Amino acid sequence: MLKKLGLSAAAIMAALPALAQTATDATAPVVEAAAPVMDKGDVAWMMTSTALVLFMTIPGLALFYGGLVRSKNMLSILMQTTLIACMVMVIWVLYGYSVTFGGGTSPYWGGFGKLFLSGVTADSMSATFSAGYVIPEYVFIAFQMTFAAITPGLIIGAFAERVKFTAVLAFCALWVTFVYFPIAHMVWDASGLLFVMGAIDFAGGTVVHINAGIAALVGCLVIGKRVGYGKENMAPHSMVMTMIGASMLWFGWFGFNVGSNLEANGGATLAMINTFVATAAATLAWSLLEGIQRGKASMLGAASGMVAGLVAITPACGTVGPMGAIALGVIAVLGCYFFVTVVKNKFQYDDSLDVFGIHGVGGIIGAVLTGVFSAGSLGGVKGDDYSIGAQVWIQIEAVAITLVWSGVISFIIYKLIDMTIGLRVDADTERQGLDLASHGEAAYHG
Amino acid sequence: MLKKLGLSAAAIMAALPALAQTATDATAPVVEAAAPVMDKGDVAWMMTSTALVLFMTIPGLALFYGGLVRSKNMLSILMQTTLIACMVMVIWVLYGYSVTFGGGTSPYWGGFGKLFLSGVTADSMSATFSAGYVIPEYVFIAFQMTFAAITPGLIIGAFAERVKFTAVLAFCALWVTFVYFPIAHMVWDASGLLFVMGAIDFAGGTVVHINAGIAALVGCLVIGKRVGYGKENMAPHSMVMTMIGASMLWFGWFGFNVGSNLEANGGATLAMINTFVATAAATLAWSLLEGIQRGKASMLGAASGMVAGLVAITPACGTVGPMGAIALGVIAVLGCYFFVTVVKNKFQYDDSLDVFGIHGVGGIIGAVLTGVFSAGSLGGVKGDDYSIGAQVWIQIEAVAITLVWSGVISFIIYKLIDMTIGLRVDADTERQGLDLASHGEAAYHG
Amino acid sequence: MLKKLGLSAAAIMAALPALAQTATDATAPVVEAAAPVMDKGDVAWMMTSTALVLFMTIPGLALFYGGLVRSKNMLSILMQTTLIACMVMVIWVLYGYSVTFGGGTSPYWGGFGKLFLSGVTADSMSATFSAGYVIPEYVFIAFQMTFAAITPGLIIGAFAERVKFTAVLAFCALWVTFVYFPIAHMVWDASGLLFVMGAIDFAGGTVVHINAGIAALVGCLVIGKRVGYGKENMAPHSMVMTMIGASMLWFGWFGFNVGSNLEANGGATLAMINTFVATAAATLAWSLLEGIQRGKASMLGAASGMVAGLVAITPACGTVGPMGAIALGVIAVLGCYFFVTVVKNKFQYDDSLDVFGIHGVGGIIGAVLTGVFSAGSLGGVKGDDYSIGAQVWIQIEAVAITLVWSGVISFIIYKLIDMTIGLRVDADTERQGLDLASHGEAAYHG
Amino acid sequence: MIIAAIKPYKLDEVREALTAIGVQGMMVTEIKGFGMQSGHTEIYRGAEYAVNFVPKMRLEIVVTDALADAVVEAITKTARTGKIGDGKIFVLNVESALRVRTGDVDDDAL
Amino acid sequence: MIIAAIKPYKLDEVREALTAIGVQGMMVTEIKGFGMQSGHTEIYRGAEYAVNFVPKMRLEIVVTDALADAVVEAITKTARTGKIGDGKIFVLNVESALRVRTGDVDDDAL
Amino acid sequence: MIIAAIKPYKLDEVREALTAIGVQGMMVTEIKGFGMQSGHTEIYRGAEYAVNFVPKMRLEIVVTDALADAVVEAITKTARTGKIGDGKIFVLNVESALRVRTGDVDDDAL
Ligand SMILES: Nc1ncnc2c1ncn2[C@@H]1O[C@H](COP(=O)(O)OP(=O)(O)O)[C@@H](O)[C@H]1O
Ligand SMILES: Nc1ncnc2c1ncn2[C@@H]1O[C@H](COP(=O)(O)OP(=O)(O)O)[C@@H](O)[C@H]1O
Ligand SMILES: Nc1ncnc2c1ncn2[C@@H]1O[C@H](COP(=O)(O)OP(=O)(O)O)[C@@H](O)[C@H]1O
Repeated sequence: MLKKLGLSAAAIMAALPALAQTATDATAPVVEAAAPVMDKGDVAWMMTSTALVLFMTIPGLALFYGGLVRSKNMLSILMQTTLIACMVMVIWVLYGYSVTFGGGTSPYWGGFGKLFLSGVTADSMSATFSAGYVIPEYVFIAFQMTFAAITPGLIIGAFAERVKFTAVLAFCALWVTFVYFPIAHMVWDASGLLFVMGAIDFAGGTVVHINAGIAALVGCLVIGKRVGYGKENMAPHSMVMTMIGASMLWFGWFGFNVGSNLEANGGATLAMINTFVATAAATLAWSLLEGIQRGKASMLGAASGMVAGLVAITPACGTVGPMGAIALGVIAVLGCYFFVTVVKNKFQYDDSLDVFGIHGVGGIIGAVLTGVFSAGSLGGVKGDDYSIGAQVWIQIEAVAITLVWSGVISFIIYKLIDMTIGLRVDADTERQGLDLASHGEAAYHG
Repeated sequence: MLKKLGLSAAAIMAALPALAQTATDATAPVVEAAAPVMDKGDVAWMMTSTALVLFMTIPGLALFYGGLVRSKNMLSILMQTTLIACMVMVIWVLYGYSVTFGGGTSPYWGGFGKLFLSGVTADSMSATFSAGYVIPEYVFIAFQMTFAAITPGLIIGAFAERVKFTAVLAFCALWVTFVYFPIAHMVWDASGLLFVMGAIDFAGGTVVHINAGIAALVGCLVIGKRVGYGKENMAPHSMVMTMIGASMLWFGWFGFNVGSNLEANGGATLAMINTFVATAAATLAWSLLEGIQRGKASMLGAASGMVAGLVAITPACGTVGPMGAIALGVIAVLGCYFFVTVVKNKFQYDDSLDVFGIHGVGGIIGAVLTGVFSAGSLGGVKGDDYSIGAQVWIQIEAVAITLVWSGVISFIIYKLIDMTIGLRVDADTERQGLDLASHGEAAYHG
Repeated sequence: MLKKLGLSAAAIMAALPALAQTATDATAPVVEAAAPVMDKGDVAWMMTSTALVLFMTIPGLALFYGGLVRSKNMLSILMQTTLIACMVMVIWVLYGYSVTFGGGTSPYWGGFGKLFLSGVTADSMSATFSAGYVIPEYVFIAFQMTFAAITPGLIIGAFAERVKFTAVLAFCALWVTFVYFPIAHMVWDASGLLFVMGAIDFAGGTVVHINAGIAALVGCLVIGKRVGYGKENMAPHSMVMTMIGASMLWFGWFGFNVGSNLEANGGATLAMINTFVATAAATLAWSLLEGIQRGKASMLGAASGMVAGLVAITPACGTVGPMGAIALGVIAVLGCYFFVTVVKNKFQYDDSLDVFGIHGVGGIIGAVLTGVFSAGSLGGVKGDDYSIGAQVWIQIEAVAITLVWSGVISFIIYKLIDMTIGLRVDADTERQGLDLASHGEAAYHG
Repeated sequence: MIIAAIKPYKLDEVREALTAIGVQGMMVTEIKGFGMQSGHTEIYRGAEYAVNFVPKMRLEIVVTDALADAVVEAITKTARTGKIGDGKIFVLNVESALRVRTGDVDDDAL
Repeated sequence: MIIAAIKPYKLDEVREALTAIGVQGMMVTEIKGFGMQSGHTEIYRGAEYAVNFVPKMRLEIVVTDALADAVVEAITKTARTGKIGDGKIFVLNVESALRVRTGDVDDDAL
Repeated sequence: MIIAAIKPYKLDEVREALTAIGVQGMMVTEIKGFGMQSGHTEIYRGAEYAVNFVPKMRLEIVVTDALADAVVEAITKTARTGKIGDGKIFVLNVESALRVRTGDVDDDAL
C-alpha cells in the first residue's frame, strides 16, 4: 500500500470526512473507519518540516538571490521574496487550499468546498500514505501553504534588478491562481490529471521547480535584458549572503522533501539520506567541472551545484536509493552547468539569476531520471513489475504538460500586467537601483 | 478538559509529585495516577521548540536589532543580547525556575522548593494540558528558560547606542528577578494571580511582550535621547541583517507559540497556522499602509509588520481561528503603525528601535483582541458559554496589572542602577560608538 | 540497561540482523526478537537532529570561521567547509559507514560489509540504547554522516589564509579514512577499543573535538605562519558573521549532543539542558575574564567562550547534572582562555583560528571532567558503584590514545600532501588573498 | 581647491554652513586619518593590535578665489570642537575647471 | 593632475577612452558627491532622512602637459549624458612625479 | 602635498618610516588603482568579467618644503618591492594650511 501510494508526496489531502466520500476511489488508502491513528511523532515532524520550508524561503531563498544582485538592488529581492510569500499565504487560506485540495474531483481543480478553510477545526484529520494513519488537517494545510509561498518567489530571479514591485505582486497573485494551484491539484490530488497518470513527483519537482523555471524563462524574455547587460560588471554583491542562503536552502529542504512523506518513518529517512547525498555529489560535481575547465572552483559554482542537486532529487527522493541519488545529482549538474555556461550565453537572454538554468533544467532532468533510478535494479524501491521505459514516458508527459500549461498561461499574465501596470521600471530608476527607487531605503550604510 | 486548560500555555508546570500535591486544585488535569504517558512525539516537538526559541534570541533578535543601529554600535547589540541570554539561563536554573514554577501556591511566586533544580532528574515529569500526558520536566524547564532569556533582550532596543554595558547586565539580573519571574508565575502557574482570574495568554503576550515593552518605554525615558537624535542621520546600518533577524524571529516563533501547547497534537497545528497567517497578513498590512501613505513599501516596514503580527498573535494563537488571526494581525498593525509614525514623533522620546511601539502596543492589542476572536462565533475555539465582553475585561485587567507592575518596578531598578553604576556612557564614548569603547573591537574591517 | 549503555552515544549502530549476530556480545541490548518498536517520535527527533548538524557545518561553522579571517580570504573558508562536508558525505556512503559501523568486530575498524550501504533499505533498523527500541538505519547513517562531515572542517581553521585548496581536500579525504573512521569505530562501536575500555564520550568529545584539535595543531606547525603574522593587523573582517556562526553552532549543537541519545526521552532532555547551561556559563565566564583582565568584554571572547563550552559539554552532556554542567563549562573556559591568550603567544605558532586552543584544549578538559561530574555525588547520573578515580583514568587513556593516533597519522598525511601537491600557496598569492587566487571571485563587491 | 579633513559627525553641519555661504558642490571621501589624535587598541584573543588611524571625512571643494576665505572660515567655525583631531584645511591652486554636462569652464563650472 | 567626478556607471567607458588616448594610470575613489543633483529621501518608520549625497567616482590622473587637454576632452565626451550630475573636471599643477619601483621621475614616471 | 599610491600591505611600514622622519599627519584613502599592474578575472556562471583595478592605498601628506624630499625618499624606500605595481608619488604645491582646532596656519598647522 505504501509503495503504491508512495508515488506522490501529498496525494491524500482530504480531511477524513472527505476521504469517506472518495472511498470508492481505488487509489485512496483504506482507512479503518473505526480507529485512524494520529501519531504525535508524525505531527512533530510535520510541524518541523513546515517551519523549515518557511525558513527556506525567508531568509534562505531571499539571501541566495539577494547576494547575487548588485547592492543597490538587494532590498528589492528581499522585499519581493518576503511579500510574495506573505501574500500567497493569505491567498492560500482564503481560496488557494480549497481550489487545490478542496475535495472536488475534477482533474484540474479542487472546487470551492473549503473557501476560508470552512469546516476545518483542530480535530480535522488528513490521511497519510499509510492506511490508518492520519495527521491534523491544519498541519497539512500549513505545509502545503509553504510550498505555494516559495514557488512564485523562485521566479523573480529571472527578472531581478529591473522589475516593478507592484507588477511582481500582481503577477504572482494571478500566477498562483491560474498556474500553481491547478498544477498542484493535477499532481498531488488523488483526482488530479497527472496523479491519475501515475507520474512520480515525491516532493514537487514539476509543481515547484519546472513550473517556476519555465515561468521564469518566459518572464525574462518578455521583460528584456538589464541595462548594461554584457557590458558592465554585474558581479554578485555578496557571495557570502549567497552561500548562507544556499546552505539554508539545503537545511530547509529537509522539510520540503522529507516532510512530503507526511510521516516520520523509514521512508522519510530514505528521502532524507537521498537529499543529503544527491546534493553533496552535485556540489562536488559542479566544483570539479569548474576546476577542470578553468582551474578554479568558485563559491558561486558550489552554491549552484548545491541548488541544482536539491532541485533534481526533489521528485526522486522517496523512490530512489542513495547510489541512484548520487548519480542523479551528478547528471543534473552536467546538464545545468552546460546550460548556464554555454546555452544561455549563446542565446544571450538575461535570466539574471539562472532560474530556468537551475530550477527548470535541473527539475526536468530530475523528473525524467526519477523514472530511471526508481527501478529496483538501480537501487530504487520499485519492484519487479516496474518498467523504466513506461515510467520515463509518463514522466516526460508530466513535464511536457507542466511546461505548456505554465509557459502559456504565464505568458498571458505577463502581457496582461505589462499592458496595465507595466512590468519594468524606466532606465534611470534601474541605474539608480530599485532599493531607493521602489523602497526608499538603502541596504547598507557605512 | 483540553479546552478549559487551553487558556494558558504552560500552566501546569509541576513535576508529577508536585501535581499529586495540588490535585485538589480544580483546574489541574486529572492525571490517572496509574499510567501517565510520556509520548516521544511530544518530547521531540518540545525539544525542537526549545532550540527554536534560542535561535530566535541569538542570532534572530540580535540581528534584527543589530541591523537597525549604526555600524559603530553593532557589536554592542550582539553582545548585550548574547550575554543577557546566557546570564538569565544561569539564573534560571539557580533560582529562577524555582521562584516561578517551584510548586509554591502563592499568587505571586513559586517559592524556593526547586533552587538549583533540586530533586529534578531525567525521570521527573511535568503535566501537559491533556489529562494523562506528561513531558520530561527538564524540557519544560529548558523551554521556559528560553522565554526568560529572550524577554529582557527585547528591552535593550529602547536605549540602544548609549547604554553602559555593565549597567544593562545588572539591570536585567534584577529585572528578571523582580519583574519577569513574578509575572510569569502570575500568568502561567496554576496558582498565579492572572491564571486564576482566567486571562488567556497562550504563549506569553503579557509575560513577554507587554512586560518588556513597558519596561523599554520607561527605560528610554529615564536614559534620555541619543546625542544627535533628530539631527543626524541614524539610518539602520544593515537592513539586510534586520531582514534576516526578522525572518529568524518568525521561524523561531513557531517554537515559542506552538511549543507553548506542550504537545504535538491538533491544537498545536492550530497555533502554527495562526502564527503563519496572522504574521503574513500583518506584514502585508504594514507594507500596504506605507504604499498608500508614501508610495513606497520599505523593508523596515515589512519587518516591522512581521514582528508586530507575531507579537499580536502570541496570546491568541491557541484559541482563535485562522480568519480571526488574519484580522487580529491587521488590526495590530494599524495600531503599531499609527503609534511609531505619529504618536512617537509627537512625543519626541527616543525609543530607538521601537520596542514599546511594536512589542508593547502590539502586545496590548493582541491581548485584548484575544478576548474577542476566541469566540466561536468569530471562528475561535470557545463554545456557547463564552462571553466576549467578560473575557475582554479580564484581558484588560491582566494588561493593566502587567503595565503597572512592570512599569513601576522597572523604574525603580533603572534609578537604582543609575545611582550606582550609571546607566549611560558619556557623550564622547557615544560618538565614538560602543563597539570600540565598551568591547574593544570593530564589527567590520575592510 | 539504559544507564549502562548510556556511556556512549551511538554505540549500537548495527541494523537488526547484525544485532542478532552480535547477540552474544554482553554489552549489546537485549532486543526482544519478537517486537522491536520504531517510535515515530524518535524518528522525528533524529531527523531533526541530523538536519541540525548539517546546519552547524554550513552555514554555522563556515561563518564562525569565515568572519575571523580577512575579507580577501572569506570565500576560501566558505568553500573549504562546504566542499569538505560534501566530499566526506559521499565518502561516507561509499565506504565510510562500512569501515566505521559495518558490523566487523575488530577493535579498530568495521570492515567492508556495508560498502555502498549494501543491504540497507528503508525497513532496516538500528538499535538504540533502550532495549526493544529501534530507529531506521538510514537516519542513523545520515546522523553519523553529518558528524564525519563537520569534523575535518574544524581542522582548517588552524591553517586558514594560506593553504592550497586542493591540498585541503586531499588531506581531508585521507584524514577521515585513516583517522576519523577508525577513532569513531573505537569509541562508538560496541567492539571498539575505547568503547570496550568504558570511556564515556556521549556525543563525540574525543572523536570530533580532540581529534580535530590535535590534527589542527600539527597542521599549523607543519605549514608555518602566515606572511606578516605578528606584524600586520589581521583583525577579523566581520565579527558579525562570527557571532552568527557561533549562535548557529549552539543551535545546531542540540542536534549534535541531544541526537546522540538516539531517542526523544528523558535522557535526551537532560542532554539538552546541559548543553544550554554549560554553554551559557562558559560564555559568561570568558566575558568575565576579559572584563577583569582588560576592562572590556569582546564579542570574539563571548563567541570563543560559547564554543569552548559547547565543546566541553559534548562528552558529558548525557551523564552529568545541570550544576555539574555549569562547573564544567566554567573550568573549560579557564583552560582555553589561559591557553589562547598566554600559552599560544608564548610559543608563537600560528593556529590562526585557535582550533587547538578551543577544540583541543576544551575537548580534553571536557573529557576528563566527564569522569568527575558524572558521579551521582556531584549531580551526575552514575550510581554508587561509580569510581571517579577509575573513570578519570579511563578518560585520560582515551584522550591519550586519540592524541597519539590522530597526531601521528595526521603528521604523516600532511607530509605526504606537502611532498606531492604542496600544502601552501606562494607568498604573492597569500598577499593577494585566496579568494581571487584559488576561487576567482571576491566575497564582496561595492 | 580646498581640501579639509574633519570629524565624521561634523559633516552635515559643515555642509550646511557651506551651502549657506554659496558653495554649490563638493566631493566627500571617507578616509583614515593619521595625526596627533591617537587611534584605539583592539584585542583579538590575546593578540593586541593598535589601530593608528581614526575615521575622518575628507572634503574637496573648488570655489572662486573670492569665496575661498569664507569657505575656510566656515569650515573652521563649524568643525571646531577644540579637542585634538578636529582636522586640517589645505588650499591648493586649481588651473582650470569644467562642467561635464555643459562644457562651462572655470568659474562658470563651479 | 586632472581630478574628475563622474557618474559611477560611466567608469568603465571613461577608462577605456583614456586608455585609447594613451593614459597609463589613474587612481579611482568612491566618493559622495554634493552638487545640484539632489540626493534622495529615506524614511525609517516615520522618521525621514534626506540623503544629500550622490555616489560618484573620483578619478585622479597625472599626465604630461601635452596630453592634458586630450584627457579632459575624452572624459567630457564619454561622461556626458546631458543630465544634471554629470560631474566636474579640475586641473591642478603637479610639481614632480616618481615611480616607486624604478625611481623614474616626472614624465618618465607616468 | 605629497600624494602617493602604494600597495595596501605596505601601509604600516610606510607610516612607521614617515613617523620616524618627523611626519605628523596624513590622510589615507582606499582606492582602486589602474596602471601597468593588471587586475584579475572573475567568472560568474560563465560570464567573465575583467576587473581592471587593483586595490591600492593613497596617501596624502602635507609637509614643509624642507621635509618634502625626505618624505618622498622614505616612501620610495619602504614601498619598493621592485615588482610592477609598487606605485607612484606626486608632489603638488599647497598655498596654505590651517589647523582647525587652534587656527594655526601654514607650517605651524602641520
Ligand atoms: N600633515 C598632514 N597632512 C595631511 N593630513 C593631515 C596632516 N596632519 C593631520 N592631517 C589630518 O588631519 C587630521 C587631524 O589631525 P590631528 O593631528 O589628529 O589633530 P588636530 O587636527 O587637532 O591637529 C588627521 O587625522 C589627518 O587626517
Ligand atoms: N565646487 C565643487 N567642488 C568640488 N566638486 C564639485 C563641485 N561642484 C560639483 N562637484 C562634484 O561634481 C558632481 C556633479 O555636480 P552637480 O552640481 O551635481 O551636477 P553637474 O555636474 O551637472 O553640474 C558633484 O556630485 C560633486 O561630486
Ligand atoms: N598617471 C597616473 N596618474 C595617477 N595615478 C597613477 C598613474 N599611473 C599609475 N598610477 C597609480 O600607481 C599605481 C601603480 O602603477 P602601475 O603602473 O600599476 O605600476 P608601477 O608603479 O610599477 O609603475 C596604479 O595602480 C595607480 O593607482
